[in-house]
Amino acid sequence: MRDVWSLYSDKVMEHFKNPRNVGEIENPDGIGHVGNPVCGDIMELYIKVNNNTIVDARFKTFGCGAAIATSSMVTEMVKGKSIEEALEISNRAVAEALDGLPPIKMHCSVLAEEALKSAIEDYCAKSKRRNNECK
Amino acid sequence: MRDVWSLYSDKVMEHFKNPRNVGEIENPDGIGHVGNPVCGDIMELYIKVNNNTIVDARFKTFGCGAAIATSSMVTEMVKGKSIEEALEISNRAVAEALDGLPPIKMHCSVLAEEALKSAIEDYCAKSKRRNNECK
Amino acid sequence: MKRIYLDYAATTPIHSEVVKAMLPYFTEAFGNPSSIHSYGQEAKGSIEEARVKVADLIGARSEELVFTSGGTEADNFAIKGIAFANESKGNHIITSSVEHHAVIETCQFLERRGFRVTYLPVDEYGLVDLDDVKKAITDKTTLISVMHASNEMGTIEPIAEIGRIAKEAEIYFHTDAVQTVGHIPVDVNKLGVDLLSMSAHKLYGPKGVGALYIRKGTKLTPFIHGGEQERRRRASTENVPGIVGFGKAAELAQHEMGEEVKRLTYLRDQLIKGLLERIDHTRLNGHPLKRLPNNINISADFVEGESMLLNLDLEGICASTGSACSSSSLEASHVLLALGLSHEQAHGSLRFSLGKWTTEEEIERVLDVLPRVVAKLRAMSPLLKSHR
Amino acid sequence: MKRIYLDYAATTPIHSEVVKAMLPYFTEAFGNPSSIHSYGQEAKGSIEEARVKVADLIGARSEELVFTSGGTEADNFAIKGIAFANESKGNHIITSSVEHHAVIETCQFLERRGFRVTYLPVDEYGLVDLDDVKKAITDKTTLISVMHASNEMGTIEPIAEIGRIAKEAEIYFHTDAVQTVGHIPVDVNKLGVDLLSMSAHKLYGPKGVGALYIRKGTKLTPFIHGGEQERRRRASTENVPGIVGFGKAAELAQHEMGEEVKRLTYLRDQLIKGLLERIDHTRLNGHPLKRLPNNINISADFVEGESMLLNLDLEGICASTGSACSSSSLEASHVLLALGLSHEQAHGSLRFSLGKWTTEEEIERVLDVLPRVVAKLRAMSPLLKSHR
Ligand SMILES: Cc1ncc(COP(=O)(O)O)c(C=O)c1O
Ligand SMILES: Cc1ncc(COP(=O)(O)O)c(C=O)c1O
Repeated sequence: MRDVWSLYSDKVMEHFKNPRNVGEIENPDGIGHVGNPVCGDIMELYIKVNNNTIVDARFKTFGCGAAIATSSMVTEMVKGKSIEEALEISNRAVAEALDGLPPIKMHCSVLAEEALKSAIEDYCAKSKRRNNECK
Repeated sequence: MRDVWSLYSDKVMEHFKNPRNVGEIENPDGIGHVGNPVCGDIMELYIKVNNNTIVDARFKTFGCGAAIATSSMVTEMVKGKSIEEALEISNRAVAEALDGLPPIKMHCSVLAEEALKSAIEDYCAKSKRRNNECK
Repeated sequence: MKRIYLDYAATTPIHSEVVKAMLPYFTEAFGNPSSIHSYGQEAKGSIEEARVKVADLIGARSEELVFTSGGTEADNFAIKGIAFANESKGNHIITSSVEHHAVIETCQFLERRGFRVTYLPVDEYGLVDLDDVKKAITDKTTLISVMHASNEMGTIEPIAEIGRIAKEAEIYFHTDAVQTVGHIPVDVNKLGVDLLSMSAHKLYGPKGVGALYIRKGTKLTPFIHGGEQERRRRASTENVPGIVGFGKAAELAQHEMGEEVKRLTYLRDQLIKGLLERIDHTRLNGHPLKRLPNNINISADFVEGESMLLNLDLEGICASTGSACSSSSLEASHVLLALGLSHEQAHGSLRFSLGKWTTEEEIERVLDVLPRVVAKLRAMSPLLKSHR
Repeated sequence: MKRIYLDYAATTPIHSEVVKAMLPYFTEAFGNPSSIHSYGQEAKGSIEEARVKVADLIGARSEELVFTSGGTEADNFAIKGIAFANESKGNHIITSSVEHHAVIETCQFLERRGFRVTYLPVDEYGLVDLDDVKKAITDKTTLISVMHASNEMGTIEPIAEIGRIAKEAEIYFHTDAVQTVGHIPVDVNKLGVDLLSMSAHKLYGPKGVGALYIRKGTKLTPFIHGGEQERRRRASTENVPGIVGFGKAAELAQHEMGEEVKRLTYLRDQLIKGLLERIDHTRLNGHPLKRLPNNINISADFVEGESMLLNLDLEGICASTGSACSSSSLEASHVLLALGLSHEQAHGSLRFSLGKWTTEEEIERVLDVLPRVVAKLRAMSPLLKSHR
């Protein structure tokens, strides 16, 4: 019975139990920092970019089970993707990759998308300053 | 369990099951007619008086269990009493003689008292007309 | 003496399978559905399963169902909820004069708070007239509430027709279906209702649990405030065993209804025919055909209802004077008076309501006992004399 | 894995003797208490016996007790009932900022309908200040409602003192005693309350039944309209098995309370002490002494509550973030914010609530598991870093 009606899918619970890519990246190429304490979810996403490809992604998250699982999932999804491809990752895609989220937790996937976008923006801003390309 | 909480006392039920003095008296010395259809209780009380003593009493009642039991009881109580003694019978006395009535049914004992008073009044009115005594 | 229970409209015994379904939720699976941990999620799952079953029984979607503590709360919720939420549009409510007290007294409460209520009359069979409904509508009307079938006299109202009128006038429409759900087919879309009240203990489920169907998009103020339960529409820790029992009862009703309607209609008509034949000066109250399959309501002239009831009880037969709720009241049934009965007749009514365990032998026994009871009481009735 | 249930404040398993007491009322003794016949009178008797037992537990007379569908309905009934019935006197209500949602949201409903509500602040331990109560009173105040003890942080409020203030000012006084009845001594006269809310499922009774104590002479509008039940104060067919179960639970609580208070207070203090010792940056929420014997509420900095809960659940430990009702909400607990906690701290709270079947081994296990869980979550917390 638990399984049918439990708050979270098995996939969410699996990522929650064993989150991938926890931690920081030293000298990251981009950092995304989103969320706020009022809502109870804060995400930090770090990316390492090489030749327009995200070669590493890590996160630190304060938040509920869904926040941790979406953080973990989004870092898995972006690794190996180009910046353009990464920008295509929607919150729905993250949620779907986790076999869905309960409606009241969909905002966590939004947060994950925003964290990623924010990290990429940070990377682009830095790139521009270093006079590199970034669309 | 039934006994403790049942709507009516055993005594009420006993009088309800086997009401005493049901019927009319031919050529009664007094008739009391009280109650009304709106409330759902109508009582008719007949008395036969001899030498200022009530020698017989009968009733006809349309009404609930308590109405029937109080009618039965009041006819029992008046038999053999003088007019003065009969006028002393209060609704409480009728209810007590029945080992009590539920609060929502106390009005039935009031009706029984009124029926008795009304029958006695009727007797007195007739007596006066026949120039007999009646206090 | 084996007692004969013919008061199924007051309440039904619980089906043994319903009790069986409930039991685990008292003990192992006792969690609070709002809790995140496994006990909580287990309980949550079970109430969602029950919601689907009850919704299926009335052709609704499960999201449109809110569990309540019974039919009365559902009625209060529907009527106050619509009245309060739509106050800016208007303050007028239309209902009928034969509703259950749960509807009537709720309307009276609203009248004391400034609302206006029209109580539609009924014909001699208890039917609301469609023209009356149309004529009662004003531009301030926000709700029409007419019961599906009367708990007292068993008449089934023209709900689908009223539903069409309400829809056309864009007025919310509520029906108290406490006596019909599980007993005759009920489909919220065919009936065209926006709100529909139910109660589990009328269909072999537990007491203390009911539901309100609320059509998606209906503007309704919550009635019991205070938490996130039931999609914020009804606060309080859910009565998990009760809800599970309701679900099971709904499931069973859906399977058994077809056969039961036939069986009970036959027994009902046996009893009606027999009583009218064997007791003179007796009338059937309510509509002879547009009638609940399990309801018999008769008035025996010259005798009073409670005294018949008590005599029947002494013979092991449990019936009612119409509405269990008003059995302690001095007033004659407002429903029977609305049919045009005199006070004496209304006070002399008796309701037999049949159910799953009613047998032909039981009907025979009533046909044997009641004539004797009426004769005994008539012998002491002052009304009979004045009638002669 | 044997699960460890430490969420008794959300709901309790039913005592096996309570289930046993209820069972006959599902089957043989299924009557509707309003029915005149023997089934009805049997049921009626059983609820009156239960009423005496529940009344005894709080030092009340049984006529002063109305059964409801739970604590939330009791709160709604008390507050709306007083507000509506005494509107001619005034439209001002005083309550606290740490009440259960059942009180807060009911007050908010009334605010939308033109009433004024003062939400008293609390000190860092969650205590209401008596001077604040006095200052809040105006000549329009008709009700003060302050909870007996907090379901979240366990603080016990100075109810008797507030009762004296209310009495002197001739203002009705209600307390939500859902968390205290059956757990610590409650006496309506010593507390000086006019209205008091209870819920059976918090004291090893069934879900879906509660009660409101209403002092004789209190002017109160009914909440659920529609029938003669409960002396016309609460309509609807009574939840007979539920009420019988509540009665039994009350009886058992009265016997067992003395010992349980001692046993649980000891276990509670073991758990508090152990957690504060083993996990740094942790605080106890609520008052250290004026506190429910079974409540532990802590905030562990840098980590979020639900993620702790889920990790505990994976280890078979069932706890809560404070209030089961708001566990699906994004907002931090209004209660913890009222104590002055930051949003991070409020989001990082955890409640353990102990009960009849809690053992010392279970406490040990929490003391073993929770530090590991916190360490794991802190390792992924962005707050800890910024804190360093
Ligand atoms: C038509 C109708 N409406 C409402 C109710 C009230 O239901 P409940 O007793 O579950 O509150 C009843 C029965 O009592 C009923 O027959
Ligand atoms: C303090 C308090 N008040 C009210 C309630 C509501 O009680 P119920 O769930 O029975 O409606 C609860 C528990 O949920 C509570 O802890």
